[in-house]
Amino acid sequence: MKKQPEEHEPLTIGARAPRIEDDRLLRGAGRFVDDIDVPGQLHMRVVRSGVAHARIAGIDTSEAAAAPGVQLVATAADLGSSDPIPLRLDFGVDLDAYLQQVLATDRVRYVGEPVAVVVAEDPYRAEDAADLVDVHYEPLPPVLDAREAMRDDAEQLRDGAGNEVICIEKSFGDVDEAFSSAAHVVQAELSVGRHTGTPMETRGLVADWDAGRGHLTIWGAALVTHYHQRVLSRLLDLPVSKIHMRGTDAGGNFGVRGDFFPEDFLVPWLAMRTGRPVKWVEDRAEHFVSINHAREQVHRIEAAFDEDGRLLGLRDEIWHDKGAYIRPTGLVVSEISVGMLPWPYRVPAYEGRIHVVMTNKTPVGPYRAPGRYEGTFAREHLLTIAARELDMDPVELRRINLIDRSEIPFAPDLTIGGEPFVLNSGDCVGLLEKALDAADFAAWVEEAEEMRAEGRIAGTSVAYFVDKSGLGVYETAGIDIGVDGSVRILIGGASSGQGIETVMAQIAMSELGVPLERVEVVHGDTDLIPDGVGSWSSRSTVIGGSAVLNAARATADKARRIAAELLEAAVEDLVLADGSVHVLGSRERGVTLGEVAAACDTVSSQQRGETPGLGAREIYIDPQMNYPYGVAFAQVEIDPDTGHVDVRRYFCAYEIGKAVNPMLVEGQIVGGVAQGIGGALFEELSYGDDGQPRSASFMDYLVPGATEVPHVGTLVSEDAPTPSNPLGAKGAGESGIMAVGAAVAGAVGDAVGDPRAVHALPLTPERVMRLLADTRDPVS
Amino acid sequence: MKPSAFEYETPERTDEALELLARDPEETKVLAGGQSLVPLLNFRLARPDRLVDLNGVGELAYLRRDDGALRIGAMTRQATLERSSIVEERWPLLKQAIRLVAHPQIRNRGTVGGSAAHADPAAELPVALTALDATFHIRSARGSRAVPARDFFLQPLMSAIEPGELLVEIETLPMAANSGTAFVEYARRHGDFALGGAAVVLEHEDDGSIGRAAIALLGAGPTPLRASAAEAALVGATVDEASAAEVAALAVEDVRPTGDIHGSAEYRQGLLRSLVRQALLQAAQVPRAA
Amino acid sequence: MKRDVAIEINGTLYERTIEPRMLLSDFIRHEARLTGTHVGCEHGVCGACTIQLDGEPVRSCILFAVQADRHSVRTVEALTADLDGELHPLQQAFHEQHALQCGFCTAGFLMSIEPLLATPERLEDDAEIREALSGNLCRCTGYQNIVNAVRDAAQRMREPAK
Amino acid sequence: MKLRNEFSVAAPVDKTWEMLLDIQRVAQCLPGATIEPDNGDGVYRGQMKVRLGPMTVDYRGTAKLADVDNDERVATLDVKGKEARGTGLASATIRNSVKANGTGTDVVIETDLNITGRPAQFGRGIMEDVSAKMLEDFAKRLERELQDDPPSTDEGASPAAGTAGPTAAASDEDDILDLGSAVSGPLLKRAGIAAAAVVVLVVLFRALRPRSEELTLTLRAR
Repeated sequence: MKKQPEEHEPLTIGARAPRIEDDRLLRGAGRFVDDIDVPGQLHMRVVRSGVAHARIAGIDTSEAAAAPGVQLVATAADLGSSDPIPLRLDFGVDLDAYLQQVLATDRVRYVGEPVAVVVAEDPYRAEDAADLVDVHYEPLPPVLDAREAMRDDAEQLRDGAGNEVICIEKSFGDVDEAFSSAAHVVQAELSVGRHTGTPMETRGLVADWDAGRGHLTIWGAALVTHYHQRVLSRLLDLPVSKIHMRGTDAGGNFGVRGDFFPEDFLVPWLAMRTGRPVKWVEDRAEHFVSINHAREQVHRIEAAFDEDGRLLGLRDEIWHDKGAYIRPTGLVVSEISVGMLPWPYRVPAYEGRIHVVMTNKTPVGPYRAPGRYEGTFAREHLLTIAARELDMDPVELRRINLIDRSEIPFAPDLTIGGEPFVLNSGDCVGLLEKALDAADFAAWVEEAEEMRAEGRIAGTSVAYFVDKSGLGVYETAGIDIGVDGSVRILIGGASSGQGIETVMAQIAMSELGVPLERVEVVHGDTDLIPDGVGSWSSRSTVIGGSAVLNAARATADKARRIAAELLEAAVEDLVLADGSVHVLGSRERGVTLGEVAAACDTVSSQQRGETPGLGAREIYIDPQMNYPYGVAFAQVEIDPDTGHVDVRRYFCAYEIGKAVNPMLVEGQIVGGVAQGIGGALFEELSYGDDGQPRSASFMDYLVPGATEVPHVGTLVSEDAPTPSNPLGAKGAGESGIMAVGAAVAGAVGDAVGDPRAVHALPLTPERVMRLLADTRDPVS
Repeated sequence: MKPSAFEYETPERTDEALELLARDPEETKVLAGGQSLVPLLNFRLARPDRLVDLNGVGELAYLRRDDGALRIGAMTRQATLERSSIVEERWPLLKQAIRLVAHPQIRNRGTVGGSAAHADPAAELPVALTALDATFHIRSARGSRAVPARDFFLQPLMSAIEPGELLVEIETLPMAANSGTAFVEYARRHGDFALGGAAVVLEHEDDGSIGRAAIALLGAGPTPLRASAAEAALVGATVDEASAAEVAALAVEDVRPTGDIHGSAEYRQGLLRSLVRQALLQAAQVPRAA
Repeated sequence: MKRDVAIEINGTLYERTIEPRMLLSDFIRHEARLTGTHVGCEHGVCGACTIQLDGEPVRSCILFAVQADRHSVRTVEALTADLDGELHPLQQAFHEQHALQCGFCTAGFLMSIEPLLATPERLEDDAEIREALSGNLCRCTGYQNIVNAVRDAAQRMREPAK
Repeated sequence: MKLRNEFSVAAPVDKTWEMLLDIQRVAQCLPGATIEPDNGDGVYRGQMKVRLGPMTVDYRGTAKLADVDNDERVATLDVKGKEARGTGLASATIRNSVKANGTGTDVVIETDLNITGRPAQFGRGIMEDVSAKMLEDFAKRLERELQDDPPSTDEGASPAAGTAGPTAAASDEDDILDLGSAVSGPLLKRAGIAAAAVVVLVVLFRALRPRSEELTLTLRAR
């Protein structure tokens, strides 16, 4: 029994509309992938390497195959093809030697690497049998550190291809001159640990093979559905038209969950092989070794300043531990890391180099704010150190170096992902002033001073950041209005819980004037939506939303056109509101959208020379990436007995261009901050020196709880809409997390009186105790 | 993460449970609250042939005052102890400890006996019971015995309960009048296993000096540890900032905590010193029980 | 050896023959087909699978279904079923405060908090609320709006009494 | 994980050295482990049920003498095992040495232990605690064994499980020299490893499959 829709004003662009997806989710009526059960289904269990680096001398599957309830046990030898999983984001670098096979053949390179696969009648028996697969390993020494991996005498992970995949370099200006003429040079070596997105729902897939028609149906792809369809088509040698991907609700993503992983091939392949539906739900322990990990960078960074503290140049050498394989997102994180590092500052000369290195750990891919969480920490912490060394106020140091409004559009000689970097709109200084005011940051600083005067260890900091949104160039959208007046929006993107359905509905309703309750948003279904690019890179609203806006405008035009005919009125006199089309100023002269849709029957449409149905299909092609920006403040207190860092206050201001739903934008910011605090203080995917993961459960991988995160203040600014899309929107998903590492590190540095003491995240209690000892007890 | 297969028994009386345990003591595990055991089963780190589930043995779930002593049936839920006003008044240390055990959802199901028998060196209840010199009553098909706390915890996850035996009751003596208690720990997140902790009981003399002290340490070694030298040093002394710091240093002087990814041995030792100091100061401040 | 069980979930008796090792979470989801209860870790940490067993919130992933034999289980589906399909005030507060994003952890939060609303005076300040929430992990919201929703729901529970 | 245990016994060094060569005798000091006679190839197969409270891990594996320095009285043993159910491996290099100390013998057992798979994948240090404690217990039992029951000279008998049976003794020099050079053949049974083998068992092993013999894993110092 569903709640009756309430009558109220249409909630369009800019409204704090409660979400349309909430009702089903609150009732426990969402449909996640493990909620899909297909009669007769089998359950897959992956046998994963328990060693970090070894040759496979043999695999004995006989005992497993004979176990009760087992239908099939397969190894790489059974797969037929040995094609690796292809790149999705290809920047033209040959990475073939580094791509991952679906199942390991002769060598395993990380704990968790799939080696064999078992299908059985239920998940319990599948796990029983998987335990019996006997893999004979000949262990090799593991390589666990990027810089060590690059040494000449390092163990090589593969024959014929070195451990360093590539060194990406970006530069402009005369860096040597900048440093040699500098009044001050400030250096630091800063590292960010390995952590990841850890959505609450683990991965999962269900595949059903209709052998008679040769059709495959797959539930569970969550991010880049159409890409999965195309890759499967190639790897399974099936036409795209015979693969039907079906969307489900997704329990979070954060960039890690929806890529094409080995299981995305194995489940459908096994369904075809066994002739039975096959289901797989990743368990949390395997999640921690198989999902893309993230971050793990070391930055050796330096900045040159003139005597007034103006930046003359910036140099950064980065070592990026990418784990054992290059996954479909390729080099994008490394590329962004080195491309985004200098911004939002007026840096006349820059030289960035990033070594992309293979180690015997789980592969590293994008996680919310890839490359920017790390780079923002490196750059902003360097500035925090510089402010101390130059005896300047940290806010003032930033203020004088921020790109000024007068310099917009700001276009240095630099490309990111092959596209020139252009800051096309904005007022970085203006946002800083607004934020300082809104947060009353001066009072935070004063409060921390008072606390220190009482002997407490407290500090504050500021960190500026620039985001990037809208990779992936285009998106598709469609709208259909039924004869009952209901609206269906089809999007090429996906939702993993951010509220995309509501946002798309709000955008469409701004043109169509229909209450949100009458709207359904469909995503991830390749039979209904022939093409799409997906949900990543904070692109859903910016690119997907623009496509929906175009489709809604085309639909509204058509509605007016047809209604004009029905009402015998002029098209330009008609408006859409409350689910109908009527003559402006006289509501009684109108027809409902349902009636308009009914008038778009096939025969009438044929006679009119129009496509049947009330609706439209549109594609939006984005001319330019967007670079939204923001600033964060933190205040922390350190417990001298435990080393615990308490984030007492946090504030994040963000220039979004246009917020379709400010409530959801704030939700994205606050949620991102909580994740950022995880990476700054709690979360670390630790490895033993034998390459064993030591934090492969929620007992040891510490996701912050309600008692670990503070109240977060937000300021969503809409001062600088982007000229590059019709909404003016700049993307929100990655904003909150971006500067947390930098802000927390800076505040800890301030608290202990020396930001130079802080050089690594996460700031675990032990690290904090050590830096307390270093800064408070210089004599010993 | 699905458990291996096992046989499952549901006795309704203690005798019945003992009989079931006697059949194949080595390969049988007792299932109490299951809040530690079932995760281990799910990880397949434990694969017993048979589980004897005590949740149907109603006679093992009780809280009783008997001659001033507190008798806790092994199957008493942690939440029951937490909600007991008598425990709060007379054995405040237990309440202080139990509030730090994981989260309410765990305490609703977890049992006092189960936590003791599991003997996790980072668990709160074993440390509190060690500080209180509790007695553990153990039964088997052959008979019964009582083991004092100092002999009960043997190794990480190993108590004095032998295969075939069952912990049936935990007994703590009445606390002296004029006692103050404190339980202090540090966990990285609320409800996590603590990196260190200290349970303190101070019996105050009329002149304000300490007549007797008990200090038990959490996470200081493979089992809950009593800091005997520090306890002895407190007798006749008064607790202030300086003496608390001094005694705390003494308490951790000889402990050798095990380091792990959450904190090295060195870090833990320093942490323990701070926590003992805090606990001493808190216990000294507790209004004296009438 | 399989066992016969009769488990009451949301007022309906489910009689099945199952292996003793079947987790209660699996029974609820795949035997009773009540998929509103979600499984996030299967080791008792994340709280997504929280249900009420005989009225008390517990983790269903670290209980065996056989342990719920002849006991009463309540899941998220009961919240609306008990109100003829209307959202429970706590659910309504979650909706209005934007206290959920992906919604995967939500049922666990609801089932943990709902019994606490009987004594709303214990949910007055944010520190109390955050402590009450600390046994449930959420990866999307940063908890802030969940805190707001619980405060809001507790206020609603107090108001009718005035 | 590097572990070191040492103890002293009253017995003279030659005798102790010799006693330590009998794996099967010393294995009794460790509950849950059994080691079988070799097939004449110098590779001993065994199994071990490691208990950590409610946790149990079954290993099967092999022990092989890597090096015996009879002059210095140091024997190094390579042991490797595999979980009977699961993907984990366990391996250990055990360096075992005896030295005269005037009245008796000092025994030093140095173990470099490497465990992979699920038991090793937890952040808390319980595994370390337990390994250390078990090695300590083992050393105590072994010490008692060596103290209480001087070996007989009845070489080659295989004691039945659970009885403190006779052990290889042969303290005569030829035998010892043989031992020093033996890397295969029946003598290896006594080849200096007893304590070592058992120590290893602490965290190891059980591998009865023919293929296990082919394991040529070289333990690498971490």
